[in-house]
This record gives sequence, C-alpha cells and structure tokens, in this order.
Amino acid sequence: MSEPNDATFDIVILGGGSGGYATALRAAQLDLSVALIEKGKLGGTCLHNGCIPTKALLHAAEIADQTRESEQFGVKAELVGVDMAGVNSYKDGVISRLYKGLQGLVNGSKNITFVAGAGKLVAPNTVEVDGKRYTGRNVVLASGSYAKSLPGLEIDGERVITSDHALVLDRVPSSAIVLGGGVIGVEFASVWKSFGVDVTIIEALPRLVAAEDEESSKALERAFRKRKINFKVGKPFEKVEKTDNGVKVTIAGGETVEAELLLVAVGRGPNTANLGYEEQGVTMDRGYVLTDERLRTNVPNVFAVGDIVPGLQLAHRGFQQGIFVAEEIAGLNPAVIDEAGIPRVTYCDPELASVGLTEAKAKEQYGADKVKTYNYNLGGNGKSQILKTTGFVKLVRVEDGPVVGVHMIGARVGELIGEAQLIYNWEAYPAEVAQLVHAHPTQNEALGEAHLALAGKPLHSHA
Amino acid sequence: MSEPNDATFDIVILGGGSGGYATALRAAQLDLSVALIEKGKLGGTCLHNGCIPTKALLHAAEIADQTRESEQFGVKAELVGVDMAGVNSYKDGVISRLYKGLQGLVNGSKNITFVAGAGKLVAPNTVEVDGKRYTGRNVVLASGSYAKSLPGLEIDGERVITSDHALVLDRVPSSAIVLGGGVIGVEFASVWKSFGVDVTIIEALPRLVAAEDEESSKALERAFRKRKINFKVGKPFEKVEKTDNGVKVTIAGGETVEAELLLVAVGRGPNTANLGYEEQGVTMDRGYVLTDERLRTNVPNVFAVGDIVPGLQLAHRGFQQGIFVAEEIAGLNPAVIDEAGIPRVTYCDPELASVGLTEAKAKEQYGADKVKTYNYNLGGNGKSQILKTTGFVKLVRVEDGPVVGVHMIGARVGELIGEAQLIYNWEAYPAEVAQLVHAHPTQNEALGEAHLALAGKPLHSHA
Amino acid sequence: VPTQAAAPAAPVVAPAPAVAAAPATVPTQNGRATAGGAVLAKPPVRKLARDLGVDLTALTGSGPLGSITREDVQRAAAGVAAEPTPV
Ligand SMILES: Cc1cc2nc3c(=O)[nH]c(=O)nc-3n(C[C@H](O)[C@H](O)[C@H](O)COP(=O)(O)OP(=O)(O)OC[C@H]3O[C@@H](n4cnc5c(N)ncnc54)[C@H](O)[C@@H]3O)c2cc1C
Ligand SMILES: Cc1cc2nc3c(=O)[nH]c(=O)nc-3n(C[C@H](O)[C@H](O)[C@H](O)COP(=O)(O)OP(=O)(O)OC[C@H]3O[C@@H](n4cnc5c(N)ncnc54)[C@H](O)[C@@H]3O)c2cc1C
Repeated sequence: MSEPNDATFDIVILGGGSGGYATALRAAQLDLSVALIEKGKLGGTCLHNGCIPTKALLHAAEIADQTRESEQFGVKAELVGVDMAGVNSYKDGVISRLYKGLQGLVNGSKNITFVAGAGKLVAPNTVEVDGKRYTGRNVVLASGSYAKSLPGLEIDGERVITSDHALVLDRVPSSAIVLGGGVIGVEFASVWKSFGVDVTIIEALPRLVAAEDEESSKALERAFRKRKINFKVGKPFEKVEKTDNGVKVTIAGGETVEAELLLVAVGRGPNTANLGYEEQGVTMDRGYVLTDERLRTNVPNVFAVGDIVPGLQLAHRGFQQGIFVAEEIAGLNPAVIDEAGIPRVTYCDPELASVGLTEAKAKEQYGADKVKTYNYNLGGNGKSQILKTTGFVKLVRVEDGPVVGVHMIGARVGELIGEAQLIYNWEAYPAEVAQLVHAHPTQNEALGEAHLALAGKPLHSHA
Repeated sequence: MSEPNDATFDIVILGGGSGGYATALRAAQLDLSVALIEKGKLGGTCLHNGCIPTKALLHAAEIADQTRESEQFGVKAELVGVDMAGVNSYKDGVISRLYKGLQGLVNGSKNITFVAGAGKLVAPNTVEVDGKRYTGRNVVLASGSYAKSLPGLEIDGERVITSDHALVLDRVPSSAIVLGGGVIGVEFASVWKSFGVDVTIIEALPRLVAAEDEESSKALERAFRKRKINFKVGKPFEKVEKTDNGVKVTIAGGETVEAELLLVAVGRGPNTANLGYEEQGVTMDRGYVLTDERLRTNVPNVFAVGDIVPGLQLAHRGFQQGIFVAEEIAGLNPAVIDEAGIPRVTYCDPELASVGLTEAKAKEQYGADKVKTYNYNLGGNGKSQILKTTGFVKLVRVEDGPVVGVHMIGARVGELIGEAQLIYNWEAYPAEVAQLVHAHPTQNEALGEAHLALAGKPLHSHA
Repeated sequence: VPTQAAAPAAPVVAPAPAVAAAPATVPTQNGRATAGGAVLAKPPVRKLARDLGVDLTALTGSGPLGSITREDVQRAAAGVAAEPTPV
C-alpha cells in the first residue's frame, strides 16, 4: 500500500488551528516527527476569523468610546467617525504580524512537516491529502468548527451573515440585529454600538451570556441597557424576511424587528462532516468527536482536540489540549485537564471573566448550605473609579474550603483572570489570598479585597 | 494624670493615612477600641495627594494619547486640547467619592473614635491632641511622609514645586523639568508629555527607575526616548536659578536646562519631626522609626507602620502592615511580611510592574550560576499587539527551584501583578504555572507564555 | 466613647527583643496553617498532590512548620507509582 511518496510520522495532525498547531509545536519540542495538515491558513479560526480580529475590533471600539466620552476626563476631543477601511487595515496588520510569527515557529521546526491541502482520514492511522497519504503512529483530529445557523435560516453573506462576514464588513451598518446573546453575539453587539450602530440582540434563553453566573448576566444586561444596546431575551427566533433595505426578523409571540442586517451568532458546530471520521470507526455524537478525559477517541492512537471535542470552544482550551496530547503521546503522563479550571473571558464592554463554578453549579455540587459567596462592588475600587467603570468581583467558596468560582464584570477585568485561574486551580483558601495585599491602586486589588472580605477581614468594604 | 475628658483605648493611632486607617479598620473588626488621630484628611497622602490623583491624571493622559493616535486604529478623532479645569474636576470627583466611602467605613465602626487634630506623643502610651490625652494599651505611629527637597533647593510652590503642587496645577505648562527619575518622577513626566508638555527628567543615578531590574530601566528609557521624553541620567543636580519665564537648572558638568517649572521628585522623607517620638525614647534613624520584623519599636507596645518605617513607600505596604499590627495586638500571631513579596507598580506609559527579586539581587542571593531568567517579548502576545504596545515579561527563577522575581513592562501590565504576586509568594515553579494555559487573547497570557518557556515548553515563542 | 475595660486584653506583651526570636514552633497564618483546616502546604503543592493522586492528609510534612513540600508529595507519588499501574 505504501507508495513511494507516502510518508510516516509519529503524529499526523488534521487541522492547523489552535488545537492542531499547539499539538505540533509541543510534539516537535519532544522530538516527535509531525505532519501538520491545513487546508486554509495556519492559525485557523482564532487567528484569522475569531479571537484576534474580534479583539482588534473591540479595541477600536474602546478607542471610539473613549474619544466620545473624553470630556468626562478633561480631554477635549471630537470623534469624527469610524473609518472601516482604517479599522480593517489595523486589524489585518495585527493578524498578519502574528501569522508571520506563527509561521516562523512552525517552519522553523525541523520536526514539523507542514502540508497545505484538505485532508481526509482514510485509515485509522492515515490522512490523505491530494492523493498523498500521511501515516502516523498517532493521529490527532483538530478540524475545528464553523458558524452554525438555524433550520430555515439561510446565510447569504450579505444581509444575513455570520461572524466570518461581519469581520470583513467594509462599512458600518446603520442598524443590526444580532441573533444570539452568547459570547460572540454580545461582542459584536458591543463593537457595533461603539461604532454608532443601532443594535438589537435576540436571545432564546432567558438571559444574555447564559453560561455565566446569573449575577454576571444581570450586570451585563444592566450595562447594555445603559449603553442603549437593545436586547430581547427568552424570545426564540421564528423567521427572517428580506425588506427593501435589509431584514425583518420575527420572534416568538409575533414581535418583529427590522435592521440593515442580521448577524447569526447561534453557536459553532463541529467541522467533521465528510472527513472520514465515522468511516474509520470514530465514535461521534451529533458531529462532535467523543473522547475520554485523556482525549483519546475509541480508535486506538486516534486523539481529538479543540472545538470538535464537546465542551468549551476556546482557543486556549485547544492549546492546552494540544499540549496535553503531545505529552501523552510522548509518554509524559500529563495531568488530566479540569475543564472548569479553564478561564473564560468575554471581551465586550464591560468585560466578563470567570473561572471555576457558578454559584448555582457550586450549590448543586456541594449543597446550598455549604456554599458561601461574596460580591465586591467595583465602586470601592479606586482604579475602577478612575476608569469610570462599574461591576464586581464575585467569589464562590465552599464553607471552610477553597475558592471554587470567580466571576467578574467591569472594564478590563479580563486581565484579572490569570490570578483567578491560579486561585481556582490551586484550590486556594480566601485567607491565603487575603494575606497578600494587592497593589494599590489597581483593579486586581478588587480581587484582593474580595478575598479579604470573604476571609472575614474586609479592608475597603463591609463584611 | 487622667483628666475627666481623657480616654483610654486598646490602640491609639497617630495618623489616618493608608497605614493608620488600615490598622484602625482591622483592629475594629477584632473588637479592639481605637482612637484614630488625623490632622488633615482621613486617607492621607495616598488618597488626597498621592496614588489616586496621580492615577487619575495618568488616565486622562492615556485618553489624550489614544485620541491623538486614534487614526492608527481606524477611528477618526481630533484632539482639541487638555482642559485642566476639566481634568481637575474629574480627579477631584474620584477622590471625593472614595473619601466618602472611607469616611463611611471609619465612622460606621462603633469601635473607632476619629479624632481630628494634630497629635503628639507625650508619653510612650499617650498622644495629646489639642490638650486632650488619648492613652492606649498600644500606640501605632503612622504619621507618613512628605516630599523631600535637596540642600539649597527651595520649594516656592510656583516655579519650583513638589508633587503636592503639581497635582493641583490649574494649567498645562509649556515645559517642565522633573528632578528625579524614580516612580513619582517618571509618572509626572509621562502625564505631562501626554498633555503636550516638553519634559526633561534629570536623574543622578545611572538609570531611570533604578530600583527596578536593569532590563526594565533600559526598556523604559527606550520607550521614553520614542515618546520624546528627554532625560539625563547619571547627572546630579547642581543648582536652580529663576529666569524671566521659569527656571534654569544646572547639572553636573555644567550643562543647563530651562523650562517653565521644576518638579522636585527626589524622594519622600519620614514625617516624624517634633512629634515626640525621640523624646519618648523611640529609636530612630535619620528620621525613620526603626522596628523589628513584627513592626514593634524598641518601646514596649509602640508600633510603627507605613512610610515612616524604612522600606518600600507604598500604600498597600501600609495596608498590609496596618492589618498585621492590628492582628499582632489582637494576639493572632500573623506571619511576618516578606517585603520582597509586596508588588510594585509604576503607572507611567508604558507601565512597569514587579514583585520579588531583580536578576542582580537574585544572583547576589543565590549565586550567578543558580539563577535562570527568561524574557518573553510582548511582540508575541496578541493582545499587546492589539494595544500596539511593546515590552516584556521577565522571569527570574532559581535553578530547579521556584520563581523568585517577575518584571514586566508595557501598557497596562500593572494589572498582571496580582498573578505574579501569588506566584512569587506561593513559591510556584514555572511548570506549575505553565500547566494552566492562560486565556486567549489577553496580556496575562504573556505571563503564562513566559512560564511555559521557562518550563522548557514554549508555545508562542522560542525557548 | 472609649474603651470597655474588658476589651480583649491586648495580649502578648513581652517587650520584643529588637530581633524577634522567630517563634519557630508556633504555626502562623502563613498560608500554611490556614483557617478552615486546610492542609499545611502552599497552594501549588496542593495542586501537585492532586495531579499525582497523593492524599495530603496522609503525609507528614518535612518543610518549615511541618508544611508539606513538593519533595514530600513526589516521594509519596513515587511510592504509589511503584505499584503496578495499568497502562
Ligand atoms: C468570532 C469568534 C471569536 C472568538 N473569540 C475567541 C476568544 O476571544 N478567545 C477564545 O479563546 N476563543 C475564541 N473563539 C473560539 C476559537 O476561535 C476556537 O475555540 C478555536 O479556534 C478552536 O481551535 P481548533 O483548533 O479546534 O479549530 P480551528 O481554529 O477552527 O482550526 C481548525 C483548522 O482545521 C482546518 N481544517 C478543517 N478541516 C480540514 C481538512 N479537511 N483538511 C485540512 N485542514 C482542515 C481549518 O482550515 C482550520 O484552520 C472565537 C471564535 C469566533 C468564531
Ligand atoms: C505623588 C505620589 C504618588 C504615589 N503613588 C502611589 C501609588 O500609585 N501606589 C502606592 O502604593 N503608593 C503611592 N504613593 C505612596 C503612598 O501615598 C504612601 O506610601 C502612603 O500614603 C503611605 O501611607 P502612610 O499611612 O504611611 O502615610 P500617609 O498617607 O502620608 O498618612 C499619614 C497621615 O498622618 C497624618 N499626620 C501626620 N502627622 C500627624 C500628626 N502630628 N497628627 C495627626 N495626624 C498626623 C497626615 O496628615 C496623614 O494623613 C504615592 C505617593 C505620592 C506622593
């Protein structure tokens, strides 16, 4: 079967996104030979159509807002307008610099063979690309995800679009409907509002960012209301019709909303169709690849990482899983990843950040009477006052036990999640954090204050 | 001796700044009775003339810069100018809100008696205020610090000023000389430059922020050069003369610099003269109050906290010491504070943040061959690219041992110090942090990447 | 206003010698002996123990104030791993 131009590797990786390239880089460090197969661009969704471009837009949005509100800080400035060509070239510049860096890392490794082209699993240990077969002692499936739609909701890329289209829009629409109040939906709603768009979010679940702690959702809704971002929660979508100037969306109950365009942000589905996974006997569930906690599929030596594995769809989860799988294959026996310990940040304004369990989940797990919470209001935090932001740091702990959840909302709180991540994953007790008085005046002081309070010794707050 | 209107407390605290009020609040929680004596405003230097107002100015400066550079991000805006009346009212608004909150905490405690007036130690256990004596089973000295000058350098409050005057300036000067390249000096230089002032820093030591790791100083100097903030290091001040429009400063070697005003930022001296400390037998050194590591002076039951105790002059050190002393007096036997574990942030643009030992200090302590460092360049960090900032995260570790120093520079890195503080104080190993892949795309990811690299498994960088 | 004479008698008063004799045997609130009965180990060490499947409460610490060190955990883990592990 082996043809002259076929090749064998320690690992063959199908997909060069966050999960795939992290696997490749770590494996190469461990001196394993790798074939990394990518049909689009190395870096995948996150770098080209996800994390990076959205955060560039959000930063441009922050700048627009700060300019608009600069007088509150004594700075006289006039916002002339948002120039989408300029925004896009800024965004593309960021992507291309990071893309170059990533290409350098992959191409600079003698252990990685980068294969450009669409691959298909043709045997449990073999991926074929353009007629050439790449055989691995191990195979890692990392083909990522795509923007889903709903039945009867057709994406035309013009008036009914997904994040892929929204990221390359060459104009600022006058109005937009965002279908879906999850992470991607609220981020786009936030950007557009800052750019001057009249935005309405439609969400079927009873609250925005429903995966977050309920208090975070409430606070985000309050903040969005203040920003005049419209939203309708608990309202399933019924249909969309084209109008002369855009779209008309009908929601449960018959209410309609009109706008220039409709962004469909109802989640991402696994990109696994027609890739040979089922044919080779990989157990799947609704398109997702099932694995055990060591990321092994049911087929020996076939692993899966990233968005195709049920769970959080986050780039750094892909990184962590990729590193894990490389180390597993190398025999390093890495520790199993605690999914709840993966930090979650939503970069809208205000930002949301969390790690560990929500209050509800903690009560379910430990019993309602065993769970204590503390909510430190950013009103008492000097730096937050300086930024003129509101919000909180909420801690969830087990009585006489460690902190099992941290939930934050407010401008820039995403950067505080690193500390919270250590606290959760290292099972720190409030008193252990409280002992270390935080730098004044920072926002991370709020995290310190919350722990002081929960440890029974509040400094700038009441117990 | 006890007159009818004299009173006795568990603790009498002289000074209501960061150190004093933290002592009071914690003691009150522990059900100790407290007299808190303050001649000026509760909150002291930090709230009224230090941390808070400077950071408000720095935020206004950030807004001015972002507006000026908004086109790089696709946002068309015009910076009309900085309106100092507006800046000052913003700054005063922040102070007054926090002041109110703090007053509420102090006045809301039944265990704290707030005494307005200037106190003097008239017996080892007694402070007198306006003829009334407050006796404590314990006394805590917390009288803080003042802006120092140099011999022959007279502060007139007009052209030769200290930070106290600079914080209430009602105009943007056209040019300024900042004498001193320490924390306070570089923060003002940074603000003024952003406000359009032509600034020159004069520093006698061979580098700016000389207490920081040498690489941080070098990076700050590079950034300041790019911002066209002039500075002369290794140049002791010789004299200042008034000119028609301002001042002329002569530095070692005879070189002169002229500007509209001179800010003297050569450090802060302990505010301990004529307060009765020496008379009551407290051992002093050049005005500082000496204590052991449990913050006890040589006089039984007399403690000292904050800027009058030799060491870092930082508000949160005052908080931590105040909490310590209250707990010590209450018999809780708190753990001794590791001074190196107190985080340090300099809020100029770019920000500096550090905790633990510098590379030089670590080599001194552990031997040059036992110390390993890693410098992760923010060029590889997506969020930093989005912010268009440069800088690094530098780690210092003991070979096969924990991280003993973290040094960072770049926009907004001050907020990353909370995580670094846990890492240093909890003696974490690089691999233990590396295991927890950080949220993408954040700046705190850079801290994660640096630990990945130091643990021998770099992700977005070379080893 | 002032004091309840019965206020918790401000304890400790042995005029501390300038260089306080470090109370080497008294556990402090150093994140080692934490309130709430946490085991005597710094947080990262606790995480290491969890990753390696070591029960901290079963160990005797060899570190300062009887705290459990990484070495203690690794030694215990090695003992565990000596048993045949299914691969
Ligand atoms: C708008 C948006 C914003 C986001 N923001 C964030 C954020 O801020 N933070 C965060 O953590 N996550 C964010 N995400 C999620 C993040 O992008 C994903 O979790 C991450 O990209 C998943 O990595 P992956 O490797 O599983 O898949 P992908 O990144 O999708 O990579 C899969 C790769 O496989 C390739 N591929 C697929 N099929 C084949 C084939 N047959 N042959 C060869 N190659 C193939 C694809 O071309 C692609 O490059 C965002 C996503 C979106 C859409
Ligand atoms: C411009 C500037 C910027 C700064 N920025 C920061 C920063 O960003 N972060 C940081 O951590 N630190 C910063 N600091 C340092 C910080 O302000 C000090 O470390 C902190 O205030 C020290 O607290 P303290 O309680 O020792 O003294 P102080 O805050 O000075 O308080 C002492 C108090 O005692 C009172 N007092 C003095 N004598 C008497 C008396 N006889 N009777 C009654 N009351 C008396 C004073 O009125 C004062 O209120 C800054 C300082 C300055 C000057």
